[in-house]
Amino acid sequence: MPAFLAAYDFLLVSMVLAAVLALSLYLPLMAGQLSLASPGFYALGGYIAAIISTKVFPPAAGLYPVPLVLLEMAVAAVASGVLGVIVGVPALRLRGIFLALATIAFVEILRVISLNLDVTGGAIGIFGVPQPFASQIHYMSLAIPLLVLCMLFAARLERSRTGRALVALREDELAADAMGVNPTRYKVLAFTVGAMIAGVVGALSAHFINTWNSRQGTFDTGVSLMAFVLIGGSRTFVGPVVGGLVLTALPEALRGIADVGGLPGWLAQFLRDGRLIIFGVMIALGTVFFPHGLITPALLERLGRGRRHRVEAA
Amino acid sequence: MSAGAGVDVLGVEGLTCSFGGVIAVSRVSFSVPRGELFGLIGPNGAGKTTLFNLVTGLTAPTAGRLRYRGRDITGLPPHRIAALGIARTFQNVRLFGELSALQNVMIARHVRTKSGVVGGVIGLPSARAEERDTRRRALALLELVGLADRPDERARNFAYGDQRRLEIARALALEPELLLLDEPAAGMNSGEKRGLSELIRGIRARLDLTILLIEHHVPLVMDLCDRIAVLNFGELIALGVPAAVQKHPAVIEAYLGDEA
Amino acid sequence: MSAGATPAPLLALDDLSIHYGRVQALEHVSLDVRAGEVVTLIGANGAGKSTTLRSISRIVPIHRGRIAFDGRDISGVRPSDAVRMGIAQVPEGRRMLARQSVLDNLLLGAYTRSDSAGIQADVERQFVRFPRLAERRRQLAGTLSGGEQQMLAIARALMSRPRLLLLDEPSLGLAPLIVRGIFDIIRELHAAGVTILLVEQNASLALQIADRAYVLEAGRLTISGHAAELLTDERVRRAYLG
Amino acid sequence: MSSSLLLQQVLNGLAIGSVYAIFALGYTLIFSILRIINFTHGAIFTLGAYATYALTGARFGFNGLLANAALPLHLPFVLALIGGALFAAVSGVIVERLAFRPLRTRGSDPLLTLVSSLGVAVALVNVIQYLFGAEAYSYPADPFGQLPSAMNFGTSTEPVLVRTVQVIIFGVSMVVLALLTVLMNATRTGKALRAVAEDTVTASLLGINTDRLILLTFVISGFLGGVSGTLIGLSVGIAGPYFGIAFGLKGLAVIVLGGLGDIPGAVVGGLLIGLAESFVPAQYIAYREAVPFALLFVVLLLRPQGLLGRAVVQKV
Amino acid sequence: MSRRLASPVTIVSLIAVLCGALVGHAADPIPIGVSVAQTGPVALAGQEQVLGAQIAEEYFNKRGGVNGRPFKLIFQDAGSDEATAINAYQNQINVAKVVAIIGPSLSQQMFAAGPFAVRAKLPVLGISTTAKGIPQVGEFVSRVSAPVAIVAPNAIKAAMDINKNIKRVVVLYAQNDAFSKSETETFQQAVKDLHLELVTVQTFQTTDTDFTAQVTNTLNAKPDLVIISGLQVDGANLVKQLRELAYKGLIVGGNGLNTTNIIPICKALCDGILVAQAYSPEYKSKINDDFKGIYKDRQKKDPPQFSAQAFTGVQVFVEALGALDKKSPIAKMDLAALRVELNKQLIAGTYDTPLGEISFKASPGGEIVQKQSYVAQIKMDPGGTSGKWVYVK
Repeated sequence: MPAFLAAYDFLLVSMVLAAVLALSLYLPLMAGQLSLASPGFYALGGYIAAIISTKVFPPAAGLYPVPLVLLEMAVAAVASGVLGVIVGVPALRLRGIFLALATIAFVEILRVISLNLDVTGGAIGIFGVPQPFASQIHYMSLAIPLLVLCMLFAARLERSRTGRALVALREDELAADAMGVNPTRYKVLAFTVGAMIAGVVGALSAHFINTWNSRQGTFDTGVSLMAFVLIGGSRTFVGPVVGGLVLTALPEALRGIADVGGLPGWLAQFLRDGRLIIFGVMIALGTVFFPHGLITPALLERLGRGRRHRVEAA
Repeated sequence: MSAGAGVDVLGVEGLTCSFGGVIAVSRVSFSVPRGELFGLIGPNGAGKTTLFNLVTGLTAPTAGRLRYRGRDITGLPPHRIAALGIARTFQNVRLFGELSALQNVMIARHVRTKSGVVGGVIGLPSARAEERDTRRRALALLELVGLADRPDERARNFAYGDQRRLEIARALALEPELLLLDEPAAGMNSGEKRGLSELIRGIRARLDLTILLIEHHVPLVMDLCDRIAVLNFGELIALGVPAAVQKHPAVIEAYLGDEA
Repeated sequence: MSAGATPAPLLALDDLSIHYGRVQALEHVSLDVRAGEVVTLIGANGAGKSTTLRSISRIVPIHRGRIAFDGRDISGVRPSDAVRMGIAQVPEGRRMLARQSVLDNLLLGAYTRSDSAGIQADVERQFVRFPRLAERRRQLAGTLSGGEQQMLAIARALMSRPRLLLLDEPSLGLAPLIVRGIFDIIRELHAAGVTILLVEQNASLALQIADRAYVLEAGRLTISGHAAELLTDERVRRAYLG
Repeated sequence: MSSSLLLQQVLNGLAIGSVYAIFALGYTLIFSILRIINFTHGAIFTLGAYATYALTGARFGFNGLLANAALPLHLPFVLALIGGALFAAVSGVIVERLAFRPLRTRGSDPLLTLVSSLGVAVALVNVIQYLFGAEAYSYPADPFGQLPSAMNFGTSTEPVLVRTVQVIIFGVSMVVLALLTVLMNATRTGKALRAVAEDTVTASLLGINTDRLILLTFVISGFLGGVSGTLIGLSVGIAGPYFGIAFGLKGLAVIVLGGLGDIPGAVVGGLLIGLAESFVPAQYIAYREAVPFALLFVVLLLRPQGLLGRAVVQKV
Repeated sequence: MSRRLASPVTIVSLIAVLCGALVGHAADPIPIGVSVAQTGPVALAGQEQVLGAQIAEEYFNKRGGVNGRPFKLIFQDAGSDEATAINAYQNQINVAKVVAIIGPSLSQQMFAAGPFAVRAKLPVLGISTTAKGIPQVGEFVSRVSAPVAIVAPNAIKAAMDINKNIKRVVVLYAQNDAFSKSETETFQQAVKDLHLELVTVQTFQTTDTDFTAQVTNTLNAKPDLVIISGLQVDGANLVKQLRELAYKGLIVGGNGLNTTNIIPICKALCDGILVAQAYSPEYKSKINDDFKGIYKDRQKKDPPQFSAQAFTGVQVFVEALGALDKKSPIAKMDLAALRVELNKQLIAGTYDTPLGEISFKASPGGEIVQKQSYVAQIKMDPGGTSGKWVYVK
């Protein structure tokens, strides 16, 4: 598969990062909160990494040290977490579409700020972000553990006291409140953890795409993430992961199909130029034919029937 | 069922609540001593559920005070009130429909457990032990209400009557001292209703509970309750033992219609 | 109210079953209402009374059985067509269009009709029947008192000139005096020949006004018969009359 | 600040705001009935502008499947505008059938409808690009040829100029608002629409065919989208397939500010945001773009029902 | 297909498709990649670039291609965002196995995708990437799009020649556009260097359509000269609104306004804009006349700068390949060596293009050295539907 890896290393890593980012949106949604704030924290994390790696530890010859990348990711997590609490406490009093709108506003405000600050480089952004790896595929050594960690986190969370509290809020906030779950506390918690994940992905992404600017992490990103989660399935953490992987690959897959020989010229041309038409239509169809997303808890139950019982009985 | 040191479990003092000019509960006062099974009846729309919402903090009163074991709980948020030991069921059944019966009950152990995000996710020994304990207690409660055979069934798939019993199990998971039941017999057939009466009597005795009960099914209330309060148009129009209340002219007028 | 030789009832539910998700709301319910009758459906909260009415108005899907109106199977029609065919419902909780005026609520009641002169005349007729509404014709429906809202709900339903009127808990949350007024109106409608299916928690009131009654318990019909007989039926008395 | 400058800024604000308002009217109409945000509105708006362009008989550009194509007719501008709006209305119907109704009949999560409408919006924008390319177009001839390009609301020594086309847009948005108000409040259909908006079940019980009225809502919203697309296209040219999408985000701020689903609110929200933008001091102009969203954030926190909206009481 | 199977099948088929994409191409013509924005908001520029490149493909292949061997352009949409540009690059490099890439359209995209070319060691040529720092991305990244450093002051000087009394200057720029942001810095520096008074700087967004606030602020500052750095549609609308609201003074437009695409927007009001040009249709040379001729034939108007730059990009690679082939036959080189040698040859050469004579700096490698720079003034026809860029200096 070396040729495949060479051609699609970037795409594969993007898919993994998209899956992680989708989880950042999924976490607040676990508590029933549709927040489109993730792109804002993603942007923040990216700027933090870009600034640290180009200005604080200016690149020397050779590869950029991986421990510094990890440091940046940690800083991004902390900064996003703090900002998450600051934004989350007032914003999470809002419900439903109003929360989504407030978080869209938050992302837009961040974007305008980043256009105007010197340190973020305005529209040009920050470029020449140094590379910690010789090849793109090596980003997997950070991206995969990150995804696994986040998935493990989500999986364990779903079966813990905290996770139950979040899901209870999603199912019926009022009843959960009456059963002793503090809604504000758990909503802010989920929002903040989501923010931290988004920040970490942003930090890694700044290296991964070599540059960072105000076009990263905008409303459009939020829309994509929402599609990842809802098309993938919003009732289990596996859904957003699959949604992120599949929907990130989809436009490129259409490009790939066009390159496969043997197609009539007009069709190949349409697959290339019209791939976003197909993408849009597939998203719309996805909502109709997979109203609960591609991956549902019921599907997982069927796939893993029995195993779960044994584990739980232990 | 001793009255204890004389401190009532619940004290309602001049409680008033209005929504946009409509008075739902008007200057209602009563107190419930420890261990009592206290019935609340009245026509639909009389303010019974609003009273429950006030006691559990879901609705803020316009005036008046609420005391729980002598402590002023007026204005506390619902989760704080729940943590103090007041649990409830809902008139329209508000289970977490997509979750299993077991999970529904386990959620209500929230205030009696304490493992945090990190402990739960990493699986610290203390958290694991707590999780096992939560599961064990939840299963025991399902057993108590007679649903132990289907712990993994999704709540919304249960029959109406079973959903009501599941809701009771969930409320009990909170280990409440005061239990508020809002029309627990609604949607049940006569057999189920009899079973429910037994259940309510049983849990009161076994768990040393004080119970506030809203119920439409008059025979059930008369049969079960120590005392009954009658609400009409938000006002408390009668309060006393079942036999007395049943004969109260205002009650007959308001609740049973102009039969006379 | 002699049924005489009238063969087909105006409304017939035949082995009707309805479930919400996997929860059964109605099981094998069969009942009928003949033209000119007042039939009441009594039972505890959650017994499935409202579901029955909602199924007749076609706003909940049916999973088994059929509904015939005037001999025609209406199981598959839209709610708006049910109204057009002559089924009007006064829903539980009155469901005012709170942000529209009393007059507009009435006019919307006649939405299926296009005879503007007739509609106008009917509006005036309702105002005669309910003078309180006439005084408040420009007021927003949301600002009316509970009793006035119930009157408006009934008047609104009558505006479609229904052949069958479904009344869901008309006494809900109303003072006894007002309930008495509402039931007087139901009696008047009955006298005027309107066919009525009445769902009521206040069993004794309902039984006093109805010709026949059905008792619904946990989604199943348990007792049926002439209202006067049920009023003295020991089982009914114990269960619903206290 | 001189009084003429103040007047200028107020008029600027109203001018910008009326563009937002006219965009938002069709947007908020759908929300008022269905309680969902229709992200296809921007794309329908764009379609309307393109359709009008085509109906005037103008030629498309060098790119896309229909490069250099033109319709064999030359409608006068006003007719083309109506035709374009009708085309947009039909598009609205198709969108409702494909993206909204299937989900509604299944009783799907409203969020899903949001995603579905986003998918359709992406597809529509790219269809436009696929057919007509990405270039900017503008209508061949000014439809109000003899009018000056700007009107003076000040004195000859201290002119306060407003672009004529913006005065027209302001006028049209007021007329549209008035017509919508009449439609919603004084006609049988409007009352039925309001009934559907307030309570779909009750509306059905009154014999209102709710599906048909929802379709009608899409027709009206699409028509309004088409009219506003053409008018704004007249003001600033049709800036390519993303023309309408660019208004979408700000449109959101507008309709929330006015109270989601509140029709006069959309106009008030639009004008307010326009005014707020125009009063940003010259030296802070770089932050102007953030103003609507800062306003949105603050309003949401203080008054989530919007400035004109009513609070919704939640029933326990 | 059952619901249960649907999603696994979807995933498997996606993977199959990705693998299928690897079926190699072993075409005889020399593949040169063109990855510009064919979708997304930047497609307006991208489609002009595609046109220019296609003209070049036909034109040079008709003249024998690379010493008799034809070349072909492989188009892979770079979209309007960074990730798509990188994906397009990866496809060009690894699947289409091109010798060199032209594009992407945006500077930000080049910052993202350029390093991939550097790592893969193949030459890439920016054709519309004007932000500062592009050649610094790395050894294999060059550009034919001039970073306006020379052009900008010239345009201001041209304005000062027309109106000797210019003192007060207002600068406006699109703050969310990298090109405009870079350009305005040059303009602002030039204004200071020429001892003019910069009275206010106003910003807007490329997505803006209403500029009345900026126009009011501009008019309040009572300028003698207004300098605009923006893209086509926003720039043209700004000009239009300035004029409609009675701004009478001179306007200098940046390179973004150097396209006939502004004419449908500002129409007669475009008249008199001084444009700093990296390309002028008026430039007299054989190659430009040829290019302009073909373009006009097809599109009935003068070629825009983006098309000319794309044409130039293709030309530079073709000529460099030809020169390299003469030194050592490229048919005998393996792809990796060819790419490296091509880059060396590219930087070493001098090219007579529609943009004028260009060559590349050795340091930073790949920065364009453009002999000609142009300042033109737009002269609109009386009808206001077409106009000409009249060469000023």
